[in-house]
Amino acid sequence: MLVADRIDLHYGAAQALWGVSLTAEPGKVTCVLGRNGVGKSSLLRGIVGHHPISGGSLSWEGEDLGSLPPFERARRGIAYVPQGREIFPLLTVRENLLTGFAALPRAQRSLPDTLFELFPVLDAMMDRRGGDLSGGQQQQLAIARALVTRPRLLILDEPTEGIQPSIIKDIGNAIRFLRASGGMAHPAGRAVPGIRARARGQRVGARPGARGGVGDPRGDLAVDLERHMAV
Amino acid sequence: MARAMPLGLGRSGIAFLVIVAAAGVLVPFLNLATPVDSPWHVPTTTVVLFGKYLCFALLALSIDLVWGYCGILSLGHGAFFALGGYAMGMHLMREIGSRGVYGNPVLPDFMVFLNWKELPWYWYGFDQFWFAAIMALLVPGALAFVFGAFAFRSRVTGVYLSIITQAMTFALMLAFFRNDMGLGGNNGLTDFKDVLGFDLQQNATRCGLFALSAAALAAGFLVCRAIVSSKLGKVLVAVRDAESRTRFIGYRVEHFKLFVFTVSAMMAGLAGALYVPQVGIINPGEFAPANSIEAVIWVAVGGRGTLVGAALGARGRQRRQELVHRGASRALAVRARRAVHFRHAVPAEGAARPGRYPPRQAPGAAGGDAGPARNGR
Amino acid sequence: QETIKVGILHSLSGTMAISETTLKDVMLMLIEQQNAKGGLLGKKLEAVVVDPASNWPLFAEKARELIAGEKVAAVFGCWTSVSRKSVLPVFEELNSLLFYPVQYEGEESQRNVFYTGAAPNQQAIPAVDYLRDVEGVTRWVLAGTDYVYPRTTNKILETYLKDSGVPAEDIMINYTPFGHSDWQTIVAEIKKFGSAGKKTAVVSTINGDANVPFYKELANQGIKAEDIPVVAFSVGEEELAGIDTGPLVGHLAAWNYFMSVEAPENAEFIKAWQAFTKNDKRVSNDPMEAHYIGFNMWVKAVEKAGTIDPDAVIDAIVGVAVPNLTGGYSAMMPNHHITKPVLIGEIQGNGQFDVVWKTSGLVVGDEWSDFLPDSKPLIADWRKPMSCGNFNTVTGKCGGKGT
Amino acid sequence: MATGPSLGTVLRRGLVAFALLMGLALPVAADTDSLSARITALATGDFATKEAIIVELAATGDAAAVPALRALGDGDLQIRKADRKVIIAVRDGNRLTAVDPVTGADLGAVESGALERIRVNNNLRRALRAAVGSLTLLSKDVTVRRLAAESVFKSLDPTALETLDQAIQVETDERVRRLMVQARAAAILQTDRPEAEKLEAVAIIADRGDQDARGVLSAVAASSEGEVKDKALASIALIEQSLAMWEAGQNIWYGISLGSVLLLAAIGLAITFGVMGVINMAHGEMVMIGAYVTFAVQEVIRTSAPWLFDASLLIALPLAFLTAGAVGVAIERGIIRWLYGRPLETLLATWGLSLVLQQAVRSIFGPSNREVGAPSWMSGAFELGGLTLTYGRAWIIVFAIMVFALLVVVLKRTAFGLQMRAVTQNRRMASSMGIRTTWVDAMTFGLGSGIAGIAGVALSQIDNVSPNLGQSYIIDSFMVVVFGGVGNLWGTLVGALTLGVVNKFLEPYAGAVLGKILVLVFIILFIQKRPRGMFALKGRAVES
Amino acid sequence: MTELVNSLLYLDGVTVSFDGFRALNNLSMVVARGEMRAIIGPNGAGKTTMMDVITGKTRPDKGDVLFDGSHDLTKLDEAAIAELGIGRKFQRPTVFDSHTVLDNILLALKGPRGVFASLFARLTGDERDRIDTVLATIRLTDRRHELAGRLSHGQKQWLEIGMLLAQDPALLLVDEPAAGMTDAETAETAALLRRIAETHSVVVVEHDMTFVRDLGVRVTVLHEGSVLAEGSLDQVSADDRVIEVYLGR
Ligand SMILES: Nc1ncnc2c1ncn2[C@@H]1O[C@H](COP(=O)(O)OP(=O)(O)OP(=O)(O)O)[C@@H](O)[C@H]1O
Ligand SMILES: Nc1ncnc2c1ncn2[C@@H]1O[C@H](COP(=O)(O)OP(=O)(O)OP(=O)(O)O)[C@@H](O)[C@H]1O
Ligand SMILES: [Mg+2]
Ligand SMILES: [Mg+2]
Repeated sequence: MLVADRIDLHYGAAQALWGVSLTAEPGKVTCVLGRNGVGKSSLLRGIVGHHPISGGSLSWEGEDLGSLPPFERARRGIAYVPQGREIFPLLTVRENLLTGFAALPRAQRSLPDTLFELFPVLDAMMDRRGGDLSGGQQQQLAIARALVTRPRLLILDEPTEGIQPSIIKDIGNAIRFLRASGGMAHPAGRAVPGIRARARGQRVGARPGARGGVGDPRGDLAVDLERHMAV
Repeated sequence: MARAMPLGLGRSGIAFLVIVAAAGVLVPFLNLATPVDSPWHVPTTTVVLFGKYLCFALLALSIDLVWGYCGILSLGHGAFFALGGYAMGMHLMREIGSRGVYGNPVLPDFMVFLNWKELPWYWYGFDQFWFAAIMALLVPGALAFVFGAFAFRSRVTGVYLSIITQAMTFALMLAFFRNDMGLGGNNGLTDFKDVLGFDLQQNATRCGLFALSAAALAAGFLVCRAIVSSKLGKVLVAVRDAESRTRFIGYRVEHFKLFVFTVSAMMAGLAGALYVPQVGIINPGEFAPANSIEAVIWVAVGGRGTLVGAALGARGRQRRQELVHRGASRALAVRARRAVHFRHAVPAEGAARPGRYPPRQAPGAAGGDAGPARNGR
Repeated sequence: QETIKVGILHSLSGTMAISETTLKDVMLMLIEQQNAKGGLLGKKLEAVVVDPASNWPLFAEKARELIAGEKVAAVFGCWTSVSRKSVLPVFEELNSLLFYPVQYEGEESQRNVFYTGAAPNQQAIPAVDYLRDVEGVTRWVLAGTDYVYPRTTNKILETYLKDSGVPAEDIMINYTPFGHSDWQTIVAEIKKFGSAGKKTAVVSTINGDANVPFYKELANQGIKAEDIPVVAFSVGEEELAGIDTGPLVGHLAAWNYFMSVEAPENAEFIKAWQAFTKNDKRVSNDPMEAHYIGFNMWVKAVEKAGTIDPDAVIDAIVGVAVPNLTGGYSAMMPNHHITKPVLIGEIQGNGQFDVVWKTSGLVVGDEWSDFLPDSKPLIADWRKPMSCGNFNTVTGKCGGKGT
Repeated sequence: MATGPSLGTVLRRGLVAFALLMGLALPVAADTDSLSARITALATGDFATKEAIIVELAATGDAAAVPALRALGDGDLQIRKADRKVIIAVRDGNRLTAVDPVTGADLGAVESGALERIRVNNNLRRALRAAVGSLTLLSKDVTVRRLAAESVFKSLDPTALETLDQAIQVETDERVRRLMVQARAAAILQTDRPEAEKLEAVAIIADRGDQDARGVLSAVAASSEGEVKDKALASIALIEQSLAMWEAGQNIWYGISLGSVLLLAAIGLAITFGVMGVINMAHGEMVMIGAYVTFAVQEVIRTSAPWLFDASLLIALPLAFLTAGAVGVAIERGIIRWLYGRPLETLLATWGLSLVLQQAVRSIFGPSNREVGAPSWMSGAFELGGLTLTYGRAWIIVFAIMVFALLVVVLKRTAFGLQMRAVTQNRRMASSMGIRTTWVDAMTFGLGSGIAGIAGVALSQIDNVSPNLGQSYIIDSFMVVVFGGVGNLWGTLVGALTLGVVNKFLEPYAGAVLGKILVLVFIILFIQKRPRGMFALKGRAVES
Repeated sequence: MTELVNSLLYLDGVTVSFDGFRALNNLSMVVARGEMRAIIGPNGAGKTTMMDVITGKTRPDKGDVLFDGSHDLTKLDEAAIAELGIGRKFQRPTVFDSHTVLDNILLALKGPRGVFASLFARLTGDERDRIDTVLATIRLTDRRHELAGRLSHGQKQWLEIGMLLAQDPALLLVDEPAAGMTDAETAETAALLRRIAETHSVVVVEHDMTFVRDLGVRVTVLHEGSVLAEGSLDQVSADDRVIEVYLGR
């Protein structure tokens, strides 16, 4: 279980998160919703350790994540699909996937079979450089790369951006499948069409200048929420 | 707020100009008008030294213009500086006339003893000061223009550009080392007597050159200021940030780059032309890639993209070099000191002044006056 | 207590540190020895060391600092010609003394400078004479680094050789850049040039660091001194210390001093030097001897003049003779160059030179070469009333051509 | 060291004795008395006198003189000051033993101070070579005979003709025999034998077809007339033709060898700069550190384990890698890691560092060059057709290729290589994939530096070992990496070789200085054509 | 031929391959003056590549690309094409990080692009107004002085749209404008584009079918580098092949 308690986060002098709390339980999908610039990505960056949090606490499976470097978090089963893909442009697709092995014990170092069922295009392009892929292909690669680490907590920031509708459906199915097969929590960025209808979980909100918190969606954030959940 | 300033000067800019102007007036005055033993007296050594720094500052400024504002890391700016210096040196050489050791009225001494029969064509005209002065700007400018026109059109960028500028200055260094070049080979041009009829060994001349250098620095600063605070300056920063994006909104990146590169080269040439009469020698060593790198480093120390910083950085340079060298040679020195009681003829405060590193932390935390923040690209 | 300051202007960092640092140490030793003898004019000497860091303009700056700031009585320093050229105007303007200890291309005589190293006629010409007369060389390779000293020297040698009847096709001139490190092609060319059925030799004015790879390549390509001897003017004991000399035995160098010379003064000097540096393997070399001579001349001249005033010393020093390290005396001539013996040494397996030939007497340094047309009529004489560095004997005027 | 004669001494003494025995076993009776009288006479007299004695000794044909002559050439023939007796000094480490030059008898240990060397000059060396050559033509050892034949060929000494004839009669080894025939022909050309014989000799020499042959023939052409001269001239023309052909091959070899030096110097930079993107101005100093490690290793070996000398480089390799690598790791941990993504500050820091390292080395080892010797397997040259290839260069080529191959394997085939590339492309994201970025960064920089260090071991063989060593390679290294294409190892390989070959083909025509300038201009122009180097990466991947 | 005359953008037989892989395969398409066209298609169909070809970033191996009937875009470089009046929003937002939001717009603002023109340029009142309008449209007015590098992903997306508006080109190429926007914003964007399309030609690429439906324009479906189907959204979404490769069942 991931517990974030009253997290603050600063970019230089500017504060982006104001005491945000969140809990992500195993086997559930947790969504973080909000409009542009509200701090969704910042929260996820704080969780994976890409940006230091400046206040509050963060624990995973009872362990305080504190100031653990990102790779330690990855080795504890937290995988991250960032906004903007951030694949390794000069590595081939295969090599991009293989980087995930670093987080695994030697015995588990193999590519999950489901990977290519989910993203057949990657299979066809194993030896193409990641940076040469189209935007949507890169996004698929980013998700696949995170899955290689066999995470127990998968963090997706706007995961379906740029992906074609048919695959978004598959991803939705896959995530539900993974959740059902146990042990995975999925805080995701704002829900996107594919998962939107099916996302059932805790709702977390944050907004600039105001305290955000679990189950405390207020103001413009609430409007968003309603719209999202209305489908 | 770190946005580029409108055509005004900004506080640090004005302060800088005031300091330069004050130095340009005061230093010569205190050197010439006060008696040697007065506490107010500025020794000639200092005038020469500071005059040199002013020239370096102008060079640093020119580099900052292309690097700080346009992202062109030129490791060959020393070449433009040296070319300007050679243009002036050639004039000073011609000024010697028949006062050379062989008394040849036309040929400089080094040509006489290497048996040259007549003056090579490229020396023509340099007996005129105005010609040399124009050449000091024109030759570096033309080289930069041609070099830049090729490189920028071919979209040579980043380290590739840096390294070919380095190749350029290295090639020029080797060429100028060649005695066949007719420019004095390794020894370069020396033994200057006077400029425009003023004896170079007179303090008044030195002070004049000092004031001139200060004026050139101030003028250079204003030119740079005008460029970077215009819309052109914004385009330059845009090029630095995302070159191809700038193209897609319709700017011909290569023209902009070429423009600043050429202007910058001419400024470096001017710096060189002022430098040579003050230090009394120009030789191919000035083309050495290390010199250019050093010059770039003054900019780093002063703060990239802050014109004032660049100019100030140049001052710290010599100190730092001495520090580095001495730091490690202390062991030697201690051994020697035990043998004879001698002391280093360096100011005691030499050890106290570290270079000014701009402490930049997390992205976004930077700021500074005129310095656009840099995001690792 | 008041002291007399002596400036030491040698690069302790940068590319020239490799050669110049030693000279600084020698000066410190000489000053210490002089102080042990009671100093000069009843005062202790004090060394003021500055580091011009192999940067030519910095030489001028540091020189000014020494003379104007530190008020030193004399400066010992410089190695490269360009550093000397850079400081010349400063010494002239501030009227001070510079002792310059390195062999150089000549073509200069300045009132404030004393040239204690060799002029071309004290090194290059005797070496060529030796090769021609003793080894029977008839074909010549003049190989040098492309800068003024080799250019001038080779110009002089070329004229000299041609005057003595060597046809142009038997002279090959080759220049390389500073720090040249890949000698394969050039050594092969030399080998080829040398296989024309005539006895061939290489006269090397290759400078500094380039020598080590040059000799290593010579050794590797198996050029033996018996076949094509190389005589060098810039390779001394210090340089050899960096090379395995086994395969180079027999190659030559021309100097005015070798560490291996057997003379009581030399033995004493080496002993003192090795004690001073606390290293019994430290070698001595020619420029060190030059400083030794120069320093002693200055001391003697100051004693003679009774003052450190530069003008008085300049007047007093001409004619002063002091022992050199090869068992004779060297004297300061009116042209501010000194008299020296010329020695030819062969490289030995132990990194030393074995003197195989020596001029019968002392050779006077010739500031204006007789083998350059424009220099031929010039002479220098700093004694009053002439007091001129470039007196034209044809026109009878001071100042070159004296238009 | 233990006292008593060491193994080396025993061996050497044995060698002398053996040589003497061989000499004595020859058919010519030894006139010991006149021999030792002559040898003693070598101690006095000037160079001309000594030369005369050597010629006399050679003329006697008495091979017993050989050890003494050899010792004279090697500077081991010395005078014992106490009794002015001429002895051969056999050195082992710091011990000297005197051996009788004629009998080979052990005369006991001596102090080097008690001896005075008999001086030789180049003329004497030449005479000695000729003398020893003609005296050993009949030796039992094939190698000795071969060397003798070669010496005689070089000395063009007509007095050796008689012995040569004799030797050719009994020679069994075909190669040596041919050499002897050639030596005989060369000698004949110095005599005034009949033209027919001379013509035949010219033909024999012309057959040899190398530079030495050209030398001999040129001399003949200059000194003779008529048919001999014509034939000689014709042969020279032929030889020159074939030499010119070989010259192209020779240039390629030089080019590759220069290229491999460039490759070695640049290859570490291909990692720190090419892969990591750090403008590493201290790279050259890593090379220098490697060279100094070699020096240190040889120094230790020289003083305490001389028999290991031939292995010194092999020992130095891992040490240089570790030392330079450790320095690299320290630099990365201490400085570079704070500066990722800030090229200018990195440039500043590493440049300052390079000065500090230089000065540090200057303080520790002194400013002057240090001697690094070549192990025997790296000295000398061998012939391949008309090419003269030096062992040192050949090994460096092999070595450079090996290092390169190793690096390619590490980078492309190992998990570490993959992590290294991932980290340098996106440090944060790599960390989120579970890669220990800090460790990988340090190791990568360490690897680059370590490789530079082992390059230093190789470069110590051909260049100065001085604090400035690194400076002379840094610019070239950057050129190579950039020319080949940053981030592409194969580019570095091909770039280095191309620049090497181009340089070596230009050099004979343009001269070394202009050649170098032209190469730089070539690079500048080339970059205009291919703005991202020879092996440019293309496509979107590069732009993002 | 009439097609050519009436068209603003004319692609014919365009082929682009990367190391043998055909990203565009004999693609032909015409966009008329004042038309808005939506382009959909599976990931890797070549949509972005097509925009690269039009804007001069990628040179086609063969085929013609004509603008306004007479300008051969394959012969021009990026800046020249931009000056002809073709503006582009990238799939991945790219803005000038170390410029403020305001300066980003200012740089994109329509006007002379020469070196000396820029050196002596002064901001007129008109231009100021236009900038304000654009800023209001993209709702970044209160962050106008902030560095663009400090914006969130979605805000950069908006800023890029703003730059495109400021540039005011004749033809707008918009690559995935709705990615990372909320539904409300998505709808607004669609409205904005419809408004623009009244006076400009627009080519939009999107994967969000709701958005495409909102646009209500002719849709071209690309697949493996060539046109698979063309027509209204309802028409193409009924196409079996489109469902097969793109929409999914
Ligand atoms: N330099 C390259 N080398 C190899 N393949 C490339 C290169 N550039 C693009 N491609 C391939 O070309 C195809 C077309 O890419 P493009 O970006 O045009 O697709 P797209 O239609 O925009 O897809 P998306 O909807 O995912 O953005 C992709 O399969 C991509 O992998
Ligand atoms: N690197 C940065 N430096 C400074 N400020 C930043 C930085 N990144 C984000 N911010 C600011 O922090 C706030 C939150 O940004 P964040 O990226 O978390 O938003 P978001 O909710 O993910 O928005 P979007 O939906 O657009 O992705 C924004 O106001 C943004 O301007
Ligand atoms: Mg976000
Ligand atoms: Mg796309």
